[in-house]
Amino acid sequence: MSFSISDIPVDPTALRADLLHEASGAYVSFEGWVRNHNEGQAVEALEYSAYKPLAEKEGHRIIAEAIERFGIESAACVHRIGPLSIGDIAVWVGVSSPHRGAAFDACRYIIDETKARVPIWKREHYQSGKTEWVNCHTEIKT
Amino acid sequence: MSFSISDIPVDPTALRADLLHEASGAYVSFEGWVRNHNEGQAVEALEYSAYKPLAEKEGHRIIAEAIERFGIESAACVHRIGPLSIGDIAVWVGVSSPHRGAAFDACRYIIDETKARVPIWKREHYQSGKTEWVNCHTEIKT
Amino acid sequence: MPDSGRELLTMKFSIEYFALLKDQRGCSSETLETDAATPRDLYVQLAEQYAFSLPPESLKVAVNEEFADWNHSLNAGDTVVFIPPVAGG
Amino acid sequence: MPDSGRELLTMKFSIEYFALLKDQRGCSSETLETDAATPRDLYVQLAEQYAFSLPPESLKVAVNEEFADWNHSLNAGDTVVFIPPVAGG
Repeated sequence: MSFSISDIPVDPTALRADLLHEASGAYVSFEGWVRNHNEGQAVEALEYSAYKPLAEKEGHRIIAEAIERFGIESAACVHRIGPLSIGDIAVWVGVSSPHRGAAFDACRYIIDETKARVPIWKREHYQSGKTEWVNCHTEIKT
Repeated sequence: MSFSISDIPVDPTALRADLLHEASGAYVSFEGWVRNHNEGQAVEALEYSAYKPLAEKEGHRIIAEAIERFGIESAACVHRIGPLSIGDIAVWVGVSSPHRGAAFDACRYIIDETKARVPIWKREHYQSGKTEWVNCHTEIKT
Repeated sequence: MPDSGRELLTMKFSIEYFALLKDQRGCSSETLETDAATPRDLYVQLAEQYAFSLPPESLKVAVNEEFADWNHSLNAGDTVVFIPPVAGG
Repeated sequence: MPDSGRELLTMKFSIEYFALLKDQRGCSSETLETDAATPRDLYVQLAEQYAFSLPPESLKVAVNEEFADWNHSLNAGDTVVFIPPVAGG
């Protein structure tokens, strides 16, 4: 069980190897890739930043909740920070479990909760030259 | 879009690379690993066999259904045949999609339908020395 | 053996065996001539001859590499495969 | 500036800024002495001073590396972080 914030590229092959267990029959992984567009705008690059100590604490809580709730064998999540390019892995989640239903449900829970609760922010750089902190623009009251 | 029956080890890294698309932000994969037990019996090894032409036809239909139904970008599935050992990948499914909900749903659909519909059989070799075609024993009427 | 009173209408079929049926038949494929008109007739004959343990309701059937109905009318030269309960994944 | 009529009860806090708040503040952390008794008081003061565009109801707040209530009673030396809408994944 682990959750980490990483400023180096995510290596799914190595992370997957840590979840191998002889008793587990099912492995589900999720990767969030940097897309070349978002809500109609062409994205050239982006960066993530995090409030690392709280992000890792909240992430550990999410993993613990998933293990408790779905009865999975083990799970891990890594979220990148720093500048990323199109196609880079922004976030990776892996779950191993005796049964596939629990593995799917837990993997989805972890990514959904991570996106909702973990203090990580994304700034997108558009082809137009503009940059924007995602989710912060529409909140402005003027 | 592809479904194949393979008599050589599954390479998730290579298969994943084929699903990378600049427009896709979500990737979900499933792996079924050979477990060291099944329904209380210690499993030493197992083998899969398939009725290959029909298995690949039915598998292609499942992939096409998933693309149609969930609006994903692309998907693939590979199922091993031949002798396998504990920890080997028996089946791999990968899905890429603009959105993660569709990727999870499609991945689960493909593995569920593959297990239910594709003519592939599993013989387990137990530590007791016995072997058994899974799902065939309980069907016997005597 | 099939009822010899109906030997007038016989056809040749290819049959492939998989998994438990292959073990119980002792071979993976054969060609045979029979008066069976449907997959159901054919399975009943073979099950009796080789003591197949799987009841037909636990099987599916494929004709010429496509799933088919048990009451499908067979044609001479068809390849018939009886599909034991699957266990992929 | 804070109301100088309440300057009797001031405390020092460390504040860290992230994302849009860091850009709008122009620095990533600072220590300041203020009469704010709760994170809500503190954000109102800072938002006015630095023209933060995010309303407090869009933020969460953390005190000493744990999520906290907006009405939490601050202690001298606390580290306070205002958390803009997150966008991980």
